Amino acid sequence: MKLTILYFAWLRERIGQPRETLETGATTVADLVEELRAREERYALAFSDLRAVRVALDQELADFDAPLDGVREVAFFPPMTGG
Amino acid sequence: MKLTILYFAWLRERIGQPRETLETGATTVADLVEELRAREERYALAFSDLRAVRVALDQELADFDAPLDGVREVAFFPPMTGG
Amino acid sequence: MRIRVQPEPFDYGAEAGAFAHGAQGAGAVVSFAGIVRDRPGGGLMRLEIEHYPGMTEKALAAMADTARDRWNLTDAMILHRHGAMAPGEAIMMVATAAPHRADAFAAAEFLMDYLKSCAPFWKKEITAEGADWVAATEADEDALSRW
Amino acid sequence: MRIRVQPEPFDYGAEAGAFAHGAQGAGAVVSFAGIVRDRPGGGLMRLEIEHYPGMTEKALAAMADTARDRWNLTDAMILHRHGAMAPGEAIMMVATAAPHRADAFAAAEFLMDYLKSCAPFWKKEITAEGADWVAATEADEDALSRW
Repeated sequence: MKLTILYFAWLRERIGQPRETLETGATTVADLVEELRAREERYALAFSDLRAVRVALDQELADFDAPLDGVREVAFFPPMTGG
Repeated sequence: MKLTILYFAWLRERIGQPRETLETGATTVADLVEELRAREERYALAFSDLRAVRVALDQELADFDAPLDGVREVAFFPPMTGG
Repeated sequence: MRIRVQPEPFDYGAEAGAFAHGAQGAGAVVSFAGIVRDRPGGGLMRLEIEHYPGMTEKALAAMADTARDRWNLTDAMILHRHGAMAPGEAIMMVATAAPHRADAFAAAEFLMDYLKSCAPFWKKEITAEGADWVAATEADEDALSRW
Repeated sequence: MRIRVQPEPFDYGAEAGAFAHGAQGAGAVVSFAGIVRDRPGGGLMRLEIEHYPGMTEKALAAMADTARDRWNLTDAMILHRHGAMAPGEAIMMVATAAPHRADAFAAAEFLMDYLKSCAPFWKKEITAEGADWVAATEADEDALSRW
């Protein structure tokens, strides 16, 4: 499965890029996070405290146990601070 | 005691004048209302249901049992409908 | 803090913009406008508002003072018209400015609730059939109990 | 219903005025503006807002739809900037129009609470010392529980 992964705000800065594409067999968001963490230190750091991370699947807010079936775009970002 | 009495909205219309001055011995608003009611039919009609009448003494909202000591201006009007 | 009572129409956008522009140190500005609405069945020709000169300004200033005591506001304004106005025209507005939005919203709602029931204005609706004084609603008087 | 997301500054007064003017059948219009505030100790040079193009517009439209389902509104608008802005500039606004004021106020507060915690915007404060991402507050996330 090929995913586009987006990062925003300090997650983008820690990981050092705004987006990437990834070929993965992960079945849930949590699996995907484990896979990313294992790749490089910058990912492990960015995802060190998941309470400070939010996720959207195809531009809808989701939970970490949500399945990735049919998903094309995953976005990770900190809690939102608009308004 | 000489009072200026003001009427607003439908109280003004029923009584037929916006203001009058009155020499009275009434000691409370309720006494004053009794005195007015006894004067003429138009006053009796205007003050027939006191639940629909509000009163201000010297431009501050007051109750019907408020004393008139030192008061110079009494205003009668229906519940307010601004905004 | 600004209180204005006037017969002239006013421009809600211009007033709200000037208020926000002058709100030093505010992070949140809330503005409210009351607009003359037609009657449910239509036919409103105009609205006429009577008021009690002297008491009106005092009552509005007292409300604004209470709002500034109860919430952390940097500014507040109340503007209310009297006299004749047409459907679609603005009757009145309030605006509040605060460091945080919760204060600005609460104070604006408080001002509106008090203004509805405690400021000496009376509305009369003029239609082709005649003129009717608008009745106060229980909901408006009940709204005060929440503050 | 209007949703706008843009980097350009906007004129709160002009937007609020145009919204109120176009609000057919409304008796109540509530407008809210969020303004860039300096930091408590001063020194804010500018605020930068990052957002998630595509998701932002969807999230705002979904909130406005929910507000129109829950309250009796005649219209609603949300306008939010992204990019760089200076202290004193307007960051965003919401406006609601309704036959009655309670609906207009509740919907505007609902939109603000949801916008704060559920629309993908992130604020960064730039001072002479550097840049800090603004932390979300618990109060903001807690505010959602009242709806």
